[in-house]
Formats: sequence, structure tokens, C-alpha cells
Amino acid sequence: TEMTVRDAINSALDEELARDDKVYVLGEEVGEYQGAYKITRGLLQKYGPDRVKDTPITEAGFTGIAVGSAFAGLKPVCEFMTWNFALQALDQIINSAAKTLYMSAGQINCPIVFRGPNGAAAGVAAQHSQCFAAWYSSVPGLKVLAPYDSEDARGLMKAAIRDPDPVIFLENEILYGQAFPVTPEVLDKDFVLPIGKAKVMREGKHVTLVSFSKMVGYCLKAASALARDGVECEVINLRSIKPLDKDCLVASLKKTHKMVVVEEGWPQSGVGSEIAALMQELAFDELDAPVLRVTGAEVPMPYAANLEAAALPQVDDIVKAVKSIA
Amino acid sequence: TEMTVRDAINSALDEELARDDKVYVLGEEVGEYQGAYKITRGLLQKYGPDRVKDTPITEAGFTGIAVGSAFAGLKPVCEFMTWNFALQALDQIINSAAKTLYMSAGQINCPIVFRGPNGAAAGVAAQHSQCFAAWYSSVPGLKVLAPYDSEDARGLMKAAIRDPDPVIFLENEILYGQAFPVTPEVLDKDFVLPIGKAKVMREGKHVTLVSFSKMVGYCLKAASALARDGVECEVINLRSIKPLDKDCLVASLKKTHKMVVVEEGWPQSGVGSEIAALMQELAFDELDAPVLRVTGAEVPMPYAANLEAAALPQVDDIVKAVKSIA
Amino acid sequence: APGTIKVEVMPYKMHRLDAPSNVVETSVEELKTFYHTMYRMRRMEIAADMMYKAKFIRGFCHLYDGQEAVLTGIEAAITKKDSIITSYRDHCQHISRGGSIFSLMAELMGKAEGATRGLGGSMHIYNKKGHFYGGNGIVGAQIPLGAGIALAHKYRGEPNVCITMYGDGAANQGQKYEALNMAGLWNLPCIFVCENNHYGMGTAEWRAAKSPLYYTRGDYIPGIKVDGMDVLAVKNAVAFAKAYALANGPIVMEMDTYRYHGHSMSDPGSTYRTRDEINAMRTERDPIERVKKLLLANGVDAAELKKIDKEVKAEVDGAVEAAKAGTIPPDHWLWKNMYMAPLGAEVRGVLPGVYKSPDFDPEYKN
Amino acid sequence: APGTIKVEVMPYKMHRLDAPSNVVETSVEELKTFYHTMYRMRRMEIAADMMYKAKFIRGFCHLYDGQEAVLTGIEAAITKKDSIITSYRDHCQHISRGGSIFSLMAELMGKAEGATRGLGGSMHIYNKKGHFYGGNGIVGAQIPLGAGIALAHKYRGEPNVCITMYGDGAANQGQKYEALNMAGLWNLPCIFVCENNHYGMGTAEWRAAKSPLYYTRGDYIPGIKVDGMDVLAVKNAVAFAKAYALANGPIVMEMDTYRYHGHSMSDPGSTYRTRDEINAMRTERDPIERVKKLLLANGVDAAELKKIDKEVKAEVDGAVEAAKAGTIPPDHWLWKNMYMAPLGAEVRGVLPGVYKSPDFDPEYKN
Ligand SMILES: Cc1ncc(C[n+]2csc(CCOP(=O)(O)OP(=O)(O)O)c2C)c(N)n1
Ligand SMILES: Cc1ncc(C[n+]2csc(CCOP(=O)(O)OP(=O)(O)O)c2C)c(N)n1
Ligand SMILES: [Mg+2]
Ligand SMILES: [Mg+2]
Repeated sequence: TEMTVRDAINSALDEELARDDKVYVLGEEVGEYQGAYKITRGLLQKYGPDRVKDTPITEAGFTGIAVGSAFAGLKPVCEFMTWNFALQALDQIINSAAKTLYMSAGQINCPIVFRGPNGAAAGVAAQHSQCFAAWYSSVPGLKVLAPYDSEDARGLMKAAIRDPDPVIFLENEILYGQAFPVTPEVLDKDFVLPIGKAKVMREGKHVTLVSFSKMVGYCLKAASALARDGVECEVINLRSIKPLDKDCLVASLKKTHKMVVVEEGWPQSGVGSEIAALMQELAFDELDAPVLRVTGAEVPMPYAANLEAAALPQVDDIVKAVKSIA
Repeated sequence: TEMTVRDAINSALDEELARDDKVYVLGEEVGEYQGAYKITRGLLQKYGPDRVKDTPITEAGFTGIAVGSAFAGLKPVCEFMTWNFALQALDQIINSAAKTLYMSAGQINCPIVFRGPNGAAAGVAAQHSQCFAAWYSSVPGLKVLAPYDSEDARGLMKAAIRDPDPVIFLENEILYGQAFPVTPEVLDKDFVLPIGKAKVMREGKHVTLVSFSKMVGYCLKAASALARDGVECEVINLRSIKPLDKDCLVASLKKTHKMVVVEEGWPQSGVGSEIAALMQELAFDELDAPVLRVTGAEVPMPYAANLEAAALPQVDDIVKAVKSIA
Repeated sequence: APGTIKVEVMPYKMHRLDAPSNVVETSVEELKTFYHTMYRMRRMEIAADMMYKAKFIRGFCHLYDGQEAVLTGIEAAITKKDSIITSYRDHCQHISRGGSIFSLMAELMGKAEGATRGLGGSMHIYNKKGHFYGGNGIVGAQIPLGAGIALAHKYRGEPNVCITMYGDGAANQGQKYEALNMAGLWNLPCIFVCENNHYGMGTAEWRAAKSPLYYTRGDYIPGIKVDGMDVLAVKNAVAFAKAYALANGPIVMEMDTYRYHGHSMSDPGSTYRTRDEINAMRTERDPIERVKKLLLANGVDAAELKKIDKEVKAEVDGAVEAAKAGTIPPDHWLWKNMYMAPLGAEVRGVLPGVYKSPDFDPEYKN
Repeated sequence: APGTIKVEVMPYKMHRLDAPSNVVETSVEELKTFYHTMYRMRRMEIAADMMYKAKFIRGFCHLYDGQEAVLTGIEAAITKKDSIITSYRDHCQHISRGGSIFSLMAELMGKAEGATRGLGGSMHIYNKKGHFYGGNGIVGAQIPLGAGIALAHKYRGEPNVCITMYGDGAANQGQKYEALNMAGLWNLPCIFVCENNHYGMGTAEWRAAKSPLYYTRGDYIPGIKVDGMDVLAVKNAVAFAKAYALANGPIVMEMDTYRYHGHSMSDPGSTYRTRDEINAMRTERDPIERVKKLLLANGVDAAELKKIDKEVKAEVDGAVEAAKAGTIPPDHWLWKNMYMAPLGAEVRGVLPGVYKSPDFDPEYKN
């Protein structure tokens, strides 16, 4: 069977709400409107307004309220309509959610999931297209997950909600409507993926392609194209950006000796920068070529379709980068 | 003669206020209190309350007001008592200040300086000790400067205020009281350093040490210690974190073939990650060893003095890192 | 004066202030201008809707139809040296500040001839020369920005205000309260205009605000509530507010208005409100119909208005076709106007090894 | 009841509410407890001041002396199942929620025996079991957090409130207004307690707030202004507020109080206010003196109070010495309690190649 990423997240939320009455959902338009992107469809009807709470457009305030309620033992799932708007709430995410367990010497944990679409959608321009993966993943105390397909979305969302620590959950609007095959195992009520483990999506021996979220699909496409030219790529879906699955990355590098990291975010101090730095640090002698980064261009996102495309990695770019070292 | 970093910033502000009446200063306690760290001492008395404005403790609001006034042609210097508090104003810095020139197709520029102490002071614990260099330097549209000594502080502050674009100016509380020698040239009213250029603080041929802000002093100390053992370090003071002075870094690497980057911030996707990624990308064959990163430990900052010291790079750590590859 | 028409508008509701008169003076000439202005806005937005559905426009697209009287009344009371800033619902400010329908349409279609050259899109229209500061995609962020623009006016001793527009949803944002406080402390000539169209996306005002009395929400800042479907009520109130703001500092205006379309294009706009409600608004309070009736009652010929309608339709149709025929911005525009000062360094492209020198070129000459 | 003493306190100022009676019942026993509690707080803060000056304490250190009646009155009106959250000025909450002076002093000195094991420091004291949620270093951030704690009480159907304390400076923060709105919409049992000590750092209230009438600043949320230097006035008002909050939702309390010390240790506290002002507060409104006078007037012997003083001094001195003799936290504590769930991965140390596995160990057993 197939399932869209939207339904994967929706069903995971539904099942976790059913499983644990400390879990509740809040955010703008999550209730009566059924979610700006319909991720929370049906949940208000099923669980009522105390567990599916519509908030005013006040990110700092409702994030603080969500975090406070998590300190006091609830398990909020806090939706940002997009992650861009969480910039108004960043202080509460970093200084309250991420740091309190440590500052309180282990007394006050914060079981919360912050979720919403991250990065570029289509034609939404500079203020609505930023990728925040690198920023959040730099912060100790946070865990950062980014699903690619429906399996990821279900398994990681359940892991995030059941986790006693704050989890940043980076979705992708363009993937919401995409359907992926799912096994019965994935549809199980207790299908929980481990946090911190990457997944090898395709094996290969020549070059390792590393990415997360939407770019995993692009890497798979690039790998297919390259295979036709005899270049076998190993494709790694990070799934977890904090912690990073170093072992998986190093193991693959030891096999291929070449790596390309693909992300939609800006290059400087990005996720790719970290992985490149890590690889040369952990496996210097294994590298037959520099770890290459294919990233969003270092510009605010333009509106026009052609410029937007030029500002983001395309399958062709990945192919080119691989060919430059393969 | 000698001058403290505090006096260097203060005199630069003073002279730029005198030079251009569109320049004004705002922030919490910058006026009557003379600055929480006395950086704005005397300015209210000299320039009056319209040009040295005390604000309430409302970072989002006064940052937005400052940015709006810059759109409309003023040149605000916006003080954050520390950069930690700018988390409440980050949306205005990123989505308003950094992106508007681009979104407006070049119509509306934003000549503003955001300044204040960044990173760890002494004993101020987890919520007051974060380094934001990597985050801001990832954002196109921003320029990010970090002075080390009084020469840097004067020359970069003047450059920042005269620049027509938004500049993030990362100071260090512990350096404020430190005195450095300054030449008459540095004291000139028009002493302006170029944005985007690093400075070689000490030449050497064995290993390149790269850092910014307070860590430059530590690198210089480590270099002296290592010189006694016959290891000659080249010490680079980045001064500008966005843009990075790639040419200076690569030139040094071509000489030493080894590099250690030192920063107080967290490791993942830090400034060091970017430099390591860049170096292996731009000069793969020049590297005789991995670019090593010495960074703040991946923990929220603890309070106790010994733990705090263990969480931050010490001169000894730098020496150790160099020795591991020298 | 001869030709003066006196119209009684709905009495203003006041907060910490005495009400201005609700008898407003106008003239046939002025009313014709209002009719023309508002009808142009209306047709333009309807065209945008069609072009969106025909897939010539992508991303978000927030339409202003229904709310035309607010902006039109504001412009009638201020000068082009007064500043305006608003949210993403910004197409009509482009027009009212002197931009063409063509350049708006071209922008929506991502064309090089667009108001922001295809770089900004629907939510990011600006006109610096016309003192229009945009277009802001982040709910509430324009509020302190507007206070800052007002600060600049005051700093330079200019006799101007900044009109800072935001929605009923945005009215709950904390930064609004921070901005109000500073505007009050510093007596900034800022007019905070809450366009209460009764919904923030799918959320009715009372579900988002414990107190939906927006004109009182400045608390210690005075306020006035205005029938935002009546351009004369708005004109008169804004003239009053401008005088007040220049003399005393900030004031809050609540404009009672309505958006006919959904929030943005993906919202049908009919799940959280009834068709009856929408229809009642259109038939009973439509701002254009109101002016039309006044014109007819004051001796203007229906044929004359039809002529205006026809001209406007032709203008809009022409603009749409011209925009369709516009040029795709060249790819190297990607690298322009990130910085005003030469960066003296390169920025990275998508691929490693691809570095570009960003340049400042607001004329897009190269 | 026999032994009941009736005291008239300063009448409350009210906003959108009728005032409770300003005649408060108490007893010699209760007054003695208040005296003891407040005197302990006072001596502890004075000791912290001395230890800071003697360089046993580093970083920030915000003292509560002068404000003791606020917290003491609050605690007298609520139970230990009600929650409290406050700012960085949090030493006394540690005490009022059952912590020892020793563990507070040990924390300030960065010792392993400290309230937060040397990890948190002055601004980050917590007591989860005592429903004390800290200690927050970011001005205003505790306000929505407090509303969230109240939400949890309500969600679980508990008959408890969250006391959310913040300063007059913090009262201008936007997130306060966002939290008030949601607390109002959702009827959260949250008592917003503004401790108005008239200065936020060096800024007098009227320089930071266009309207320094903090009890009215909730606008549509009711408020009450209380003499925060009078523990009986506070007790009575908080009891009233708790009943109100449980029945109706949020309420704002303004406590008119004063901090004797500077803002933190680097602030002498005398450049932005006069010595006369400080002296007048100490001689005319001191909260401990007020209770002392009441006790003496009600037949308690001065010698008995002297005895309390002596005991408290001895307790504080002992705690200080014990804290000095405390242990430095072992370096490997750096890696504890970053996450509750096993991370299944390592975190990086300062040096490359140094990786550590963070563990959850709130007892610090290992
Ligand atoms: C900070 C932020 N949060 C959420 C959004 C998504 N969003 C865009 S418009 C909108 C509704 C705003 O309603 P209102 O202020 O009433 O303005 P209107 O659209 O009615 O003109 C929302 C929730 C956003 N753009 N920015
Ligand atoms: C967001 C933020 N901005 C600035 C600061 C620095 N700061 C710490 S306390 C303080 C003054 C707060 O005054 P008030 O709220 O009146 O509380 P009080 O100290 O008087 O108890 C300031 C400006 C901070 N910690 N957080
Ligand atoms: Mg609205
Ligand atoms: Mg105060």
C-alpha cells in the first residue's frame, strides 16, 4: 500500500493522541481549520478542543506556554505553520526548552515536539523559504529529525512524541502530498524509529550521497541517472540531524571514499559543512576527494520560478557534483 | 599608547555620531546608565536623548523600530545588552534587516549595526553564554564582524557604521577591559578597516591557527608556547566571519599545510565546520592533516568555574591540538 | 464651498479621545476618484484571482477585494510624503502609491518588469520613492518597522506620519505591544491601523482575541473605530488621526472591514464563515456600491460610471496581457542586490566551486 | 477565633474587579512565622552579598532584600501544590519552596551540594518536587512558561494555580501580552504577579513604560494593586486572586515593592535613584520592621524576636561556612543531564576526537 507523508504524520499524531492522554496538539489553525496544510485533519473532531488547541498568531507566547506545560508534565506537539515563524519563538525553544534539563541538574525535562514545514516550498519567496536544520542541530539539548518518506514520517514522529526531550521535527511542504509505499510494519501502532540513526536508501560503491528531507528523493534520482553511466552511488537518508549518525557516514565513506552532501539550506556553516568537517576529521585517509557540498545558493530566496530553481539544488547539480569526483 | 577595547568601541561610536547626524544609538541602558558594560559612556551627555535612546526591555520591538528607521534612512547602532537577548529579535534581524534589500529589488537598504557582547562571559551560565557567530554568518544579506583587540574594535566599528548594509558586530565582555597598544593611525578619525579581510597576527610555517574574538588571544599564547618547542604557528584573526577571507586562509594553508580552528561556540555546524569544509574543498591536496576544530564543548554552559573552564577551549587545548598534527 | 456634499457616516467609537464629527465633506469629483480608485483595485484583484487559477501566479496571493475603502480613504487623508507599511496583503498599496497594474501583475507572474523585478513576489512589493515600505510576510513584523519609520520622520523634523497597517490576527502579536509602548514613550507620529476583517486566516476574531475591541487594545494609547467599508468615514478619521499623531504621538485605528476572498488562494474562505455572511457584506456594505449610490444620488449619470468601469476593465485586461508577455528574469539576477556596498568577496552557488560576486544594481542594467 | 488579630492594610486599587476587604486577619503565631521567614531571606541575601564581594560567588547575583513580603505573603495564601515560576531574582523561592540556605549558598559558590549541583548558578534554581519552576535568565520568558504550567494544572483538573512572577521592566515584554491573551481565552488559572520595584536595572518605571499602572496593563484582564511591603496585604490579596483565578481565569497583581540592593552585583544601585529614596523605604516601609512592630504591639517580647534573629544569623553563618567547605563538582558532571533519554550517540568535547556519552543522572550518583 501507499501513503502520503501528510497521512503518515496525521496518523502518527492520531495514534499517539489515542495512546497517551498527556499528549496534546497546539498551533495556529490546527483545530477548526484542520491545519493550514491539513496535517491535523480530523483530530479536533476526535479529541476535542482541550487536546487540539487553536492558538492566536503569537508564536513566542504559545511556544512558551507549550514549553511550560511540558515542564509541568504534559507532552505538547507544537505546530509552527512554517518554521520561518518559529524565529519569533526561538528564545523559548533554545533558552527554555533545550537548556532547562541541564540547568536544573536533571530535575525538569521537557517532553515536547516542535513541528512544521521547513525550507523552501514553491513560490513563497525570501521570508517563507529558510531551512533551519543547521541552526537547531547545533544546539545541545535538542534532537533534530527530518523525515523524507512516509515510513520516516510515521516512525520518527512517534519516536519524537514518545521521547522525553525536546525534538525539532522538520517537515517539507512539497512532500506532504507525495505518496510512498509502506509495509504493514510501518502501519503498526508501535512503529517507532530510533533517533540518531541514518538509513541507507540505496547501496553503492563509488560515491556516497548524503542528504535529508526532500533532497533524499533528488539524490535517489541522481543515483539512478548516474547508475546508467556506471557510477554506483550509496544514498544515505540522515533522518536525524542531531545527533548525526557518524558511524553510518564513516562506514559508507570507507566503502566509497567519496562523498557529496546535499541540502537546500545555505552553505555557510550548514549541515554539509559539519559533515565535511567530520569526515575529514574522522576518516582523513579514506578520502579520495574532498567532501563536496551541493547546497541552496547563498541568496535570499527569489520569487520567480526560474530564479527559485537556480537557487536550489536540482537533480542535475547532484549528478554534476558526483561526476566531478567520480 | 594603549587603549582598552571598551574605549576603542566607545571612541568609534563617539566619532561616528559626531561625523554623521543620521547615526544614532539605541538599546537598554545605553543612555542614563551609560551602558550595562559602559560602552556608551558619555554619549548621552554629548549627543542628547534623541541620538542616544534608552529603550524598554523589549528586544523584538526596539529591533523592529531600529530596522524601520534604517529603511527610512537613519543609521541606527542597536545595542543588545548581550547577544543572547537578540534571540527575541531574531526574526527582525533575519527577515526584515537581512532580506529586504534583495526582496525589494535593491530599493530599500538597511544601514544598521547590531552590536553587543557575544558568547561566554565569566560565571553567567547557560542562558547568557551562547556564541552566535555561526548562525548569523550563515545568512546572506548580513555581514558579521568580530573584533579581537582595540585596533579591530575601532576600525571595524567605524567600517560597520559607515556600511550601508546590516552588520552584526560580535563583541566579547571579557575583552572590554583589556588594553592593547594602538598606533596613531588607529586613533585617526577615519581609521576604517575593510570588511571581509582577515589579519595575520603572527607568521609561522608549521601550523595555521584560525580564530576570532577572545580566542585570538588564546591562539597567540598557544603560539608562543609552541614556539618554545620549535613549532611555528601562523595565527589568523578572522575579523570578518561573513564574508570569510578565503584567500587569506588558503594562502596560509599553502604555507603550513595544517590548520586548527578555534572557537568558543558549539561544534556542530560551527565556524570551524565551515572553515574545515572550505579548506578541504579549496585546497584538498595541500592538507597534510585534517583541519582540526577546537570548540566549546557540546553542552549548555555550566555555572561552576571548573566546569565552565572545561566547557571552553583553553590555551592548553590549542597546544594539544597543534601537537597532535605538528 | 460650492459643490460640497455633506455625508453622515457611522459615528466613530472612541477610546480615550473625543470623537471627530461624523459629517464628512466631499464632492462629486472626489467621489468619482474614489470610485475609480476602488474599482481599479477590485478589478485588479479579481484578475489576480483568475491568473492564479490559470497558473500564471504561484505561491501565496492575498487579495484585498472588499477592503478597498480602507486604503483609499487613508490615501485621501494623507500625502505621498507620509509613509505606509503593511502586511503581505499589499497589492493595492502598490497602486495607491503610484505603481501600475501592469508592474503588479508582472510581479505576480514573476516577470522582469514586475514591481520588484520578480524577486519579491506577491508579499514583497515596495516603492521607496513613494514611501511605501512593503509588503511583509511575517505577521506583525511590520508593526515595529512602521513605528521605526515614524521615528525617522520625527528625527528629521518632517511633518509626516507612518501608516502602519496590520490585521485583526496580527493585533495579538507581542511586538505590537512593544511598539505601542515605545511609540507612546517617544511620541512617534505613527498611526496603527488595524484592518479588522474579522478573520485571521480561518480564525474568527473572538477565537483569537480575548478582547476583540481592537481600537481599545492600545490600552493607554487612544483609539478610534471606523466603518472601514465607507471611504468617507475612513478619510475623515484618518485626517483626524494624522493631526492627532503629529501633535501628540501614536493612535490606534480599527477599521471594520471584510475580505471577500479566502485568506490566500488555497483557502476557499467558506469553511469558517457562512455564504450568507459573505453575501450580506457584498450586498449591504460593499464600499464601491456605497460610493456608486452616492454618485447616482448626486446627479451623476449611470452611463458615466459604466464608462469608468469599461476603461478600468480595459486597463486591467491590457495589464494582464502585457504581464503575460513580459520577460522571464535572467538567471544572473539571482546575484543582485544582496548588499549595497560591494562585498569584496564572493558568495557560493549551488555547486562547489561556483562562486559569484554579488553586485548592487537596482536598475538591473547588467 | 481567639487570638485573631485584625489589621487594616492599605486599600487595594482595582481594575475591572471589586476590591476584597482590606481588613486582614492574622495571629501572633502567623506573624512570628512571617518574621522568621522574611528575616531568614534577608540575612541570606546579605550573606550572599558579602560572599560575592569576598569573591566566593561569580557571575550575576540578584538579591531579593526589600521584597521579602511579596513572596512570603504569596506562600501564605497558596499551597505547595500551587506552582511558582520567576525571574533570575530567585534565591528566596528556593527557600520558600523547601530548599535549604546551605544548598542555595552552595549553588552560588558553584558547589556540588548546590541546589542545582553547581550547574545552574544564581539565576537557575529549581525545585520540581516543590513545584518551583525556576529561575529564568531571560527577561519575560517565564511569563508564557507560567501560563503553560497553569495550563497543565487545568488540563489535569487540579485545583491549583501558577504564580508567575516578573518585574516592572519585564511587564513591557510582548510575550507577556501574548500570554495574557491566551490565558484569557483559555481561562488559565494563572496569577500574573508583577513585582514593581520601580526600576528595571537602571531604568525607572516611567522611563520604560508609557503606562506604569501595571495592575491595569492586562487591559481586558482584571487586576489588583497591592502594598507589596506588607505581607498581610499580600496574603489577603493572593488568597482573593487564587479563588478568582480558579473560578474565572487569569488575574494581574501589581506588588508595589522595592529592592534595597542594586540590580545585580556590578550595580551600586545609587546612580539612578537617591540615597534618600532608599533610606525612606528602609525606615518607612520595611516589610520586616512592619511585622516586628505588629508583634511588639501584640504583646510579643522584644527578647523573643532577638532570639529568632540570633538563631537565623547562626543558621545563615553555618550555611555559609558549610557551603565554603563544599566540594567542587567533578569535571565529568559536565556531561550529565543534557538529555533524559539515552542519546545513543556521543557529544563532542573541546578537542577533536574527544567524544562523551551524555547520561541522565539527576542524583549525580556516578
Ligand atoms: C509570524 C507568522 N505566523 C504565521 C503566519 C502565517 N499567516 C499568514 S497570514 C495569517 C493570518 C493573519 O491574519 P490577519 O492578521 O487578520 O490579517 P488578514 O490576513 O486578515 O489581512 C497567518 C496565520 C505568518 N505569516 N507569520
Ligand atoms: C530579554 C532580556 N533582555 C535583557 C536582559 C538583561 N536584564 C536582566 S534583568 C534586567 C532588568 C529587569 O528589570 P525588572 O523586570 O524590573 O526586574 P527586577 O530586576 O527589577 O526584579 C535586564 C535588562 C535579559 N536578561 N533578558
Ligand atoms: Mg484578518
Ligand atoms: Mg524592577
